[in-house]
Amino acid sequence: MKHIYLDYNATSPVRPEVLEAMLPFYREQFGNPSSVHWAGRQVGGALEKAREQVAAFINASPAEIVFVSCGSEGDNMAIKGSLGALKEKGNHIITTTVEHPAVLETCQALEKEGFDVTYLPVDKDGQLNLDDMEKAITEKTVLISVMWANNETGNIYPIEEIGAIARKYNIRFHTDAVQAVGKVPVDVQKAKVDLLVISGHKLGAPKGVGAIYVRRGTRMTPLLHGGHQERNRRAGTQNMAGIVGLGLACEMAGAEQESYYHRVRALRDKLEDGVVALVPDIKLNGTPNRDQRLPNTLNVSFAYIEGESLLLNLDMYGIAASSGSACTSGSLEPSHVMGAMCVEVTLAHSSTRFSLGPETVPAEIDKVLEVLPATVQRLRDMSPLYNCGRTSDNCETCQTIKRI
Amino acid sequence: MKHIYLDYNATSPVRPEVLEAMLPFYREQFGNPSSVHWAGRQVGGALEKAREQVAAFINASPAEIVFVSCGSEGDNMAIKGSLGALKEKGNHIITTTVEHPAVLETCQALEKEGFDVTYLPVDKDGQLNLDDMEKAITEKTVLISVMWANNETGNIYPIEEIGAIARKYNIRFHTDAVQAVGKVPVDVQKAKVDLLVISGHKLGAPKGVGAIYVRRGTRMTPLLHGGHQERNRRAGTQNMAGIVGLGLACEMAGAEQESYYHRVRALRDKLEDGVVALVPDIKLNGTPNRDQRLPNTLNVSFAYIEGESLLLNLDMYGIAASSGSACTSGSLEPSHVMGAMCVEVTLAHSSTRFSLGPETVPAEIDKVLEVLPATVQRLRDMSPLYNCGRTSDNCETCQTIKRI
Amino acid sequence: MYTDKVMDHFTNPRNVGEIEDANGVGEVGNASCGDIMKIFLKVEDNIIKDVKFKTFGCGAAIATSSMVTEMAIGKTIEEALELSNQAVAEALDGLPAQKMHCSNLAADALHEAIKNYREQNG
Amino acid sequence: MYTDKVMDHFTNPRNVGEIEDANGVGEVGNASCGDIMKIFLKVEDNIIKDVKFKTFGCGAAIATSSMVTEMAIGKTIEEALELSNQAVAEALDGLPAQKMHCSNLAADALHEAIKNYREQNG
Ligand SMILES: Cc1ncc(COP(=O)(O)O)c(C=O)c1O
Ligand SMILES: Cc1ncc(COP(=O)(O)O)c(C=O)c1O
Repeated sequence: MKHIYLDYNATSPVRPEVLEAMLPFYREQFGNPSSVHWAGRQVGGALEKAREQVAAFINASPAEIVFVSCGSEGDNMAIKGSLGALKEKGNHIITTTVEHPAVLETCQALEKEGFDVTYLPVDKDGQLNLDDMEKAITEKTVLISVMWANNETGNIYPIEEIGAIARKYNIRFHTDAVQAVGKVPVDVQKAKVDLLVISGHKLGAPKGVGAIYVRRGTRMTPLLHGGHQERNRRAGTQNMAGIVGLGLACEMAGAEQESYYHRVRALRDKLEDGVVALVPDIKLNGTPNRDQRLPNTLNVSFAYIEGESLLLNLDMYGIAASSGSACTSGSLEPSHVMGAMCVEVTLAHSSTRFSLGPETVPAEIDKVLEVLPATVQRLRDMSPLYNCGRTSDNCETCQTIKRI
Repeated sequence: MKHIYLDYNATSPVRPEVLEAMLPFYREQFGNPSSVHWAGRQVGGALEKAREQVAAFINASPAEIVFVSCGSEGDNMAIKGSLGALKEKGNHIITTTVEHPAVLETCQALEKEGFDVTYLPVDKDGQLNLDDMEKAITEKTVLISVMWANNETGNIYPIEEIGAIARKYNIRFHTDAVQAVGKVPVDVQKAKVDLLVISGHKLGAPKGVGAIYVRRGTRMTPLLHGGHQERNRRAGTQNMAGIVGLGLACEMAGAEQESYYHRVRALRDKLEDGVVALVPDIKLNGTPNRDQRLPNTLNVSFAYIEGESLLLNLDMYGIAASSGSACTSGSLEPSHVMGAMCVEVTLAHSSTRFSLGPETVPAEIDKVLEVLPATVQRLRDMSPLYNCGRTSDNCETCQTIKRI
Repeated sequence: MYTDKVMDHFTNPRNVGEIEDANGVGEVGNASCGDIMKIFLKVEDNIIKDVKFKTFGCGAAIATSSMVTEMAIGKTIEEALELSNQAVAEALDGLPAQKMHCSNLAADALHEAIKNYREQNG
Repeated sequence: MYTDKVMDHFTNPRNVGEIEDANGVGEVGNASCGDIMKIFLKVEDNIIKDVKFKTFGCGAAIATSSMVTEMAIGKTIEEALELSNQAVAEALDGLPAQKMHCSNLAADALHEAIKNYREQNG
């Protein structure tokens, strides 16, 4: 059976060129870049080259790039490091209800330590109201953290406008750009962000490496204390192969960004149009305005059926997608993003994300559209909720699936 | 010129078998282990197999192993996570003056937050006095953190005895075993440790992966908040290739540990004897009892000359070693370990570490012994301190190079 | 994640559907947990002659529903009341730990249906 | 890390040693910083006829010492006093940032030696 991978927002294969570039750093050039001898010198240049590649990709300078181990570490570092350094100034963070757990759980942990957090709501399409944001700002606000694009819905947030608000009030601005980079243009100057996080494995570099952009002059307490690596910003021997891979992946993603956008968007639109046409009783999750969504992401709920069983059925055809169902979330609750959008609870359990990638081809989309309608129908025929006139739970109940 | 790598305590090449085992996880088996579909299921087994391999290596159970990104992260997590979870119980940590910066700087950061830290002194050979440790224990002591073996001197600390003291007073015990694993037997049950940290790149796995053993029932606050990976202990998509590599490296190191010990110790002893015989005016750093030192480590100071220039001279012969000199430390001070042992300051600047590895061969040791005496002499002839009757700075001055 | 038996029952669930003239119906679970199981019984002479199910839920929910119908058919209602969620999970060669709690409710649904039968047929 | 010029002066330092009948000697640095540079001068008719050095220190310290001796020879003491640490670093095609502070003291040592010469021969 042919595999059809439509879960690029979860992770992506390493690009062949990237793997090629990484290989020498495991054995021939295995040195520690902190060493003064040949083994260290052999790799120092590669480390700095990767830093330049990442910097160029997001319009930063190399000295503003710190390599970390993953997107989650970057988000933790951005938030805890900022709050630690800005303690004297204030203790209030503004973020949103739809952030990745790496941001949300970090904020919740900080609340336990006495920090104040405002979680901005979103509307039913998952969009923010920037007036809410401005109103939430107080004298104590030291950090605004809003993701560039949402991993579940693909919604793209108005980062430039938020950056302008943050500047206006002189508040530090962090954005989790893990899902945005490579898919839409990302420019830290235009967006006026102070901290921006990327993760290697979402853009063709390996798992276990990421980077954080730290605008010059942005004081941070370290998340990892120890050695002097990364200009004292992040201790730990650098993951040379991963870093070299991330550098090249950024360079390639930058060069291909426009062609990627058009190619993958055409495929996603074809899938979206097909699903809407072929499957009744569905709900699109996220903004209907496709220009405001990542070009590769489609999130749709299939009424009356549960997400995991749909995924497993698709999996039997080799189709890999993901779900907001509690059964796949690792927690006991369905997706907090669906909750924040006040998606009715059974629909939240059935929310299904298809996320396309650079290796996706039209025949794969055709296959999904061939298989999906009957699969959904088969599960509906098995469902006690289908065709029984039962009304769905109202939005009161749906509150229970919100985490915040 | 042939390269002679004698800096295995800094980092080591990835073992060929380990690299081989890692490769499939970059492209063919690139899935995210949290995914329910084929791409996720393909890798879930490998993740758990690696966990078993690491666990078996240190006599733990798989559920007690948490994968992290490096030794530094493990140390930060062990200490901050313990102090966070045990806040109600107390605020006092006992550690030593010779820990790795990942422990020392973490403790110093915690001091700023109001925690109390006792840094136990060492004697001139770098050894601890366990009476001091027992005396330092107070009602408020919640954590003892002592490294299993020191990265600079190779001194092995009496972990089993410290474990017994910690148990007696019901205090949690963390050990940084980054330099110990693979070189000497490490058994978490015998040693009665609660937390133990290892780093992949010191034992033939790649940079960018490590593990922490967390004894069952040990409460910890997370260092990285976010997703549900690693049973909620460490957020972030797992570095599959790195983890698979770490698992195999542990298995291999476990199987070869005894033969490794004898082989590398014979070579180190040959080097040590040779240096003592051939170079006058030297000082061995660390315990003279070779049984209490890692089998692969020799740290020696060459009076009157500075470490970096010696390293660079050795480097011209392809010999890679490392130094406690300020010039190579990334900070402006010479090694804090030399300072803690009250090594006279110029000797601290000249301390030179040779650390051997599994790929070291006798001819390489011969070559070092051939080159070293003349190289040292050449630098001495250039030194204003040599043959001038100048007395060295006394131990009052040497205090200034201690960080604590 | 799932055993072969679970996947077999999930992909080819036995006894899916409703019984028009059921004389016992039971339902457990709720939508917020993501699992609803509904069991239909046809009891004659104290023996379960027919049993069907409808389930909204994950793979484990569907597989346990299917398995419980197979295990119940032909049993007396007293025997069927002995059937536990644990026994269903074992018959499927086990379930992942996190599924034991939420999705392993099929025996409960069966018991609810029997209760309903008894109420109706006092 | 180091430029080719630094490595050249480090591996083949010029004018290493002492001058027996030096008429100016200067020393800067101290052991705790890891750098000590000592410069010996032979000044005749206000011209630096010979200059030698001894240095305890890192690669940069040795290379700057060597370079400063080359730059000083033949200069008048006034010219030599114009020589700056910066000029020495530039003559070596630059030094790593972290070395500029501690290890780039050779011109200072030269100036100390000149001062000493002037005191002796005031
Ligand atoms: C004793 C000790 N602890 C911790 C570390 C840190 O390990 P890593 O570089 O993997 O963060 C090292 C290595 O430098 C070490 O030698
Ligand atoms: C928006 C967003 N932020 C952060 C992360 C965390 O990235 P990582 O898995 O590399 O820690 C992810 C990926 O899961 C993500 O989608």
